[in-house]
Amino acid sequence: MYKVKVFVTLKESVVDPQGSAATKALQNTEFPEVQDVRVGKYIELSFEKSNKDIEEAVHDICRNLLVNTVVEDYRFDIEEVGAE
Amino acid sequence: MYKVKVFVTLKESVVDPQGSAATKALQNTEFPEVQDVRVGKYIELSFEKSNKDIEEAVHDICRNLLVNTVVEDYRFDIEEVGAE
Amino acid sequence: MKFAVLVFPGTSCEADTYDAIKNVLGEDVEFVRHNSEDLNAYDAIILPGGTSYGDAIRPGAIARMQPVMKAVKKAAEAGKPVLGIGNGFQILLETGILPGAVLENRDLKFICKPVQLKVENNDTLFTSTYESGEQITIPIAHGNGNYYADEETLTKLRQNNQIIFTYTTENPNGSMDNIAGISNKQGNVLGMMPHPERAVEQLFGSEDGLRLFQSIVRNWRESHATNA
Amino acid sequence: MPQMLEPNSEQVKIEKIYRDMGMTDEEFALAEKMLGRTPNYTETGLFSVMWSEHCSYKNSKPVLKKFPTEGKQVLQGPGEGAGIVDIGDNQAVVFKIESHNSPSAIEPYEGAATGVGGIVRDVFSMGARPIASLNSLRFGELDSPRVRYLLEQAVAGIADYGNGLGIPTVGGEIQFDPAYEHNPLVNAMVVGLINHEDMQKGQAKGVGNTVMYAGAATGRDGIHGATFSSVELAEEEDEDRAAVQAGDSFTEKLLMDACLELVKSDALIGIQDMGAAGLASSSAEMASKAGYGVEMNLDLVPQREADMTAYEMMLSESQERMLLVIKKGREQEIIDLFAKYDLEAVSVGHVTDDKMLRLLHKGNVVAEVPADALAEDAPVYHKPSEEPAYYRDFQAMEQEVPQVTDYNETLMQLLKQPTIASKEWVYSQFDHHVGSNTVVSPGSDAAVVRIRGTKKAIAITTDCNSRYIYLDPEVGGKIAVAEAARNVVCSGAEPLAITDGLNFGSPEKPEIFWQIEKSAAGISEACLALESPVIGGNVSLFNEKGGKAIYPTPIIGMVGLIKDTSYVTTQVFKSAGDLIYLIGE
Ligand SMILES: Nc1ncnc2c1ncn2[C@@H]1O[C@H](COP(=O)(O)OP(=O)(O)O)[C@@H](O)[C@H]1O
Repeated sequence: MYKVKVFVTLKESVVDPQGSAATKALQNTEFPEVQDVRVGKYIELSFEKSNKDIEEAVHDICRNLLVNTVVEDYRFDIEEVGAE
Repeated sequence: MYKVKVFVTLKESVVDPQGSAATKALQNTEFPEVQDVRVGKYIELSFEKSNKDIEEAVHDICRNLLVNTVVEDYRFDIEEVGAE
Repeated sequence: MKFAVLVFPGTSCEADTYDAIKNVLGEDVEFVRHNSEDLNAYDAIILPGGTSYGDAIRPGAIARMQPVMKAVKKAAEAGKPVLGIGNGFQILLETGILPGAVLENRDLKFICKPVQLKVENNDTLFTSTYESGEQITIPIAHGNGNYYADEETLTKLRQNNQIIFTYTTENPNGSMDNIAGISNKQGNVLGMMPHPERAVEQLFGSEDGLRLFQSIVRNWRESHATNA
Repeated sequence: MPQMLEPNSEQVKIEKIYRDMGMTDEEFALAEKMLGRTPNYTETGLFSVMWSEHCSYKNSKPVLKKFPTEGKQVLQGPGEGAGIVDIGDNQAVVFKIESHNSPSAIEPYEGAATGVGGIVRDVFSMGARPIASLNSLRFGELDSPRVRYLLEQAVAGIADYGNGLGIPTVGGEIQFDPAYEHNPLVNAMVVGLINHEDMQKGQAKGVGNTVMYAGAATGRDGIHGATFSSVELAEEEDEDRAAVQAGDSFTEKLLMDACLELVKSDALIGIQDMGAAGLASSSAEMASKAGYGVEMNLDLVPQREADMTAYEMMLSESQERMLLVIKKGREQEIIDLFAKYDLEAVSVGHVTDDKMLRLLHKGNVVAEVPADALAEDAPVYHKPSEEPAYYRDFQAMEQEVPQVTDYNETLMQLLKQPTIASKEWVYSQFDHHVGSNTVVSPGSDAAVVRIRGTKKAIAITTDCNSRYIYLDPEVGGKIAVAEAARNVVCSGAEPLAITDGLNFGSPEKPEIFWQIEKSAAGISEACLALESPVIGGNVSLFNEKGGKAIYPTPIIGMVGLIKDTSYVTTQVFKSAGDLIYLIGE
């Protein structure tokens, strides 16, 4: 089994409405130290071993489903877990 | 400056509507190896140094805003960046 | 009787709620902004629907940090009627005034349509104008109305008759136990995803929501008559 | 971010850099002539976006001029952000349709969302509160995964943005046809309500008055959007052009609420949305329309990204921004007003009497162009028009009556067509009730929205059968207006006026230009017959890929007035035993 952790973030040039609302909310309360908040996705996949190239498969899954590459960037970590 | 990375995940006992839709979608196409998908949040904060305890402050921010502890768990990494 | 309708940045159902109370119900009503700290002047508090703070992070997450929510908590503890509709319900959940949480709708889509509700408990200050078990029609309009609570919380809700409305003919959003609305243990705080303020004139398809507001007024009048 | 050194005027000219911005050699020569010198890079950028079809209507103006635009009910015809029609009792409705086709082809969610955002700003910048939104969508056939993705995302974008604003989306239409496979159409229409005294204009009047910028900060998103929407889609779809614009409905909601308070202030002289071509078009148009000039210091423009150039700031299409002209000395009031809504308003310049658009950046004058050259005096083309061969062939064909053997079977097949089938999957994602004024929700002929505090209501519909228009643009144009009128009348209303969204292929092709001319002629004739003038609209040309154009798709958005809500009629059968009549031919 693989455990894959995917981090999806908005491209820098793309506005992040959630992040800016959160930044303002924090600054207006007790957290003026917060300069910036950017909100992305954290996705965990469990993936059975097969004869596919796992890296390639994850790229495929990201581009086809998990990530909108027009506005988002992504990176991932692959971890081998459990016995099989 | 600190850069804080917060990972928010749904508790295991909570069904994840997005994750189950993604799992199904992947299994129905070319990725029957995907056993499970869980969709959470990945939030980046930039945080100016102050005399607050940073760990505590981040816990506070999580509990006050970033996380709903009824349904979500969280963890975070703190990184010191830049010169000051 | 004087109602407060809370307005957060991004709230959008305040005008209809105000109008339902002022012109259809015929009671006093005022808007109160998110940064106000005092709700003493009001007999009932309504948190209307909409998209406060753009639903950033989670619906209701930023609203719960606002000064007015301390006053709402106080009002709830003092036994005043507090009603959260749609986003208002989400805010009450986020604040912890009501138990549980809402997740994204099962089908991951916003749903706007009239639904059939069953009045599970008509022995509350919000529902005494309905028959027990009565079916009523009230519209929903939400993307995050999928009610969730852990087993222990659900058991308590059932035991204390805190489940006030359930979806009957279909469960539109995946809510546990078909829950559409719940109250706190004392019964003076109600949160619901359906919008009763959109069902107060026959011209728009249903008057079933009006009775909820009438119930609040009737109960308030009665308790104030006995106290006097 | 590493900065490329901007080319100088000579390079722009010799290396023909203007061509990459969508300008022809003749247009560049004309710009040189108007300016009396060779424009620099920033100025060339201004000319190119302002002279794009999207901003200048250079190819469509001669056609648009022929529309009937007058009527005693018309308070504001074409030319402003949106048209305005009187509905009595000192009230009026403001409406317009707007296309967001090319952004939606690339990023359907944000494209559709920002399409709604743009038309909403057009309406509230006139001083009106938006009370209803509709859309008109065209996609390829649903058996393609890409088409399903486009549909799902476009619908979600419209839903999230409109629902977030609390403006009910009360109706629309969708057609599926292979003609739209690579060029989906996403048009949005918004109707607003206004009291006569609150009507605003986009004008920069009065020397010394202050030009203010309000709303979201400027980033590098959508640079040259207006130009890209005025050329054929590139072959390589995922070629990274410029960052796409993304919407923020929360900021828009705050901006809308702030602007609706602002229009009550007598400090306000003019207001315009920064839509297509952003700061460039709003400043040049406001100056040109009023016969004044504008000078702005770009250092003062709120910026979301570091090291932005003048060119980038002027051409950015970042969303949720407005340009205001405020009486000199009253700036603080405006700053305070916007601050109440958590928004920034800053003074960025002033009105001058020299009719120039002058831009300062880092201490230098970086552009100085006559405002009229950018706006009013943009070139206009009279394109050649020619009856297409396909039309002659079709006309020559024998009439053929299709043989139906099993009516039940044929009916079932028809009802299964996605274009005909129920659209509930779409409209149930739209909050069509918010505001509690929606008397007739999606699912009937026209939507009906009550005017609160009165007995009145308005009926609204969008219609266009583009196959009819392809087959015979003139007759099809008439049919589109007549269909809209029937929908409005069936709901109990009398037609007031229309707005039109003209979506076509490339006007450079005589056969396409012929479609534009003919359908406009048909629309005009129907409008005259129904006393329903055109009070505004939008043009989206170059909807082509690989030389293949979409069907001609001039979408008609009509608004009608219902004097009493008791006249409202819906299309459903009410009870068993009622008689059914067929009226007409
Ligand atoms: N994109 C859409 N958005 C909102 N409502 C829509 C949309 N498409 C269709 N509808 C609604 O669905 C109903 C049926 O539409 P349609 O199939 O076009 O029928 P008609 O031919 O009667 O106009 C209408 O009420 C229309 O407003």
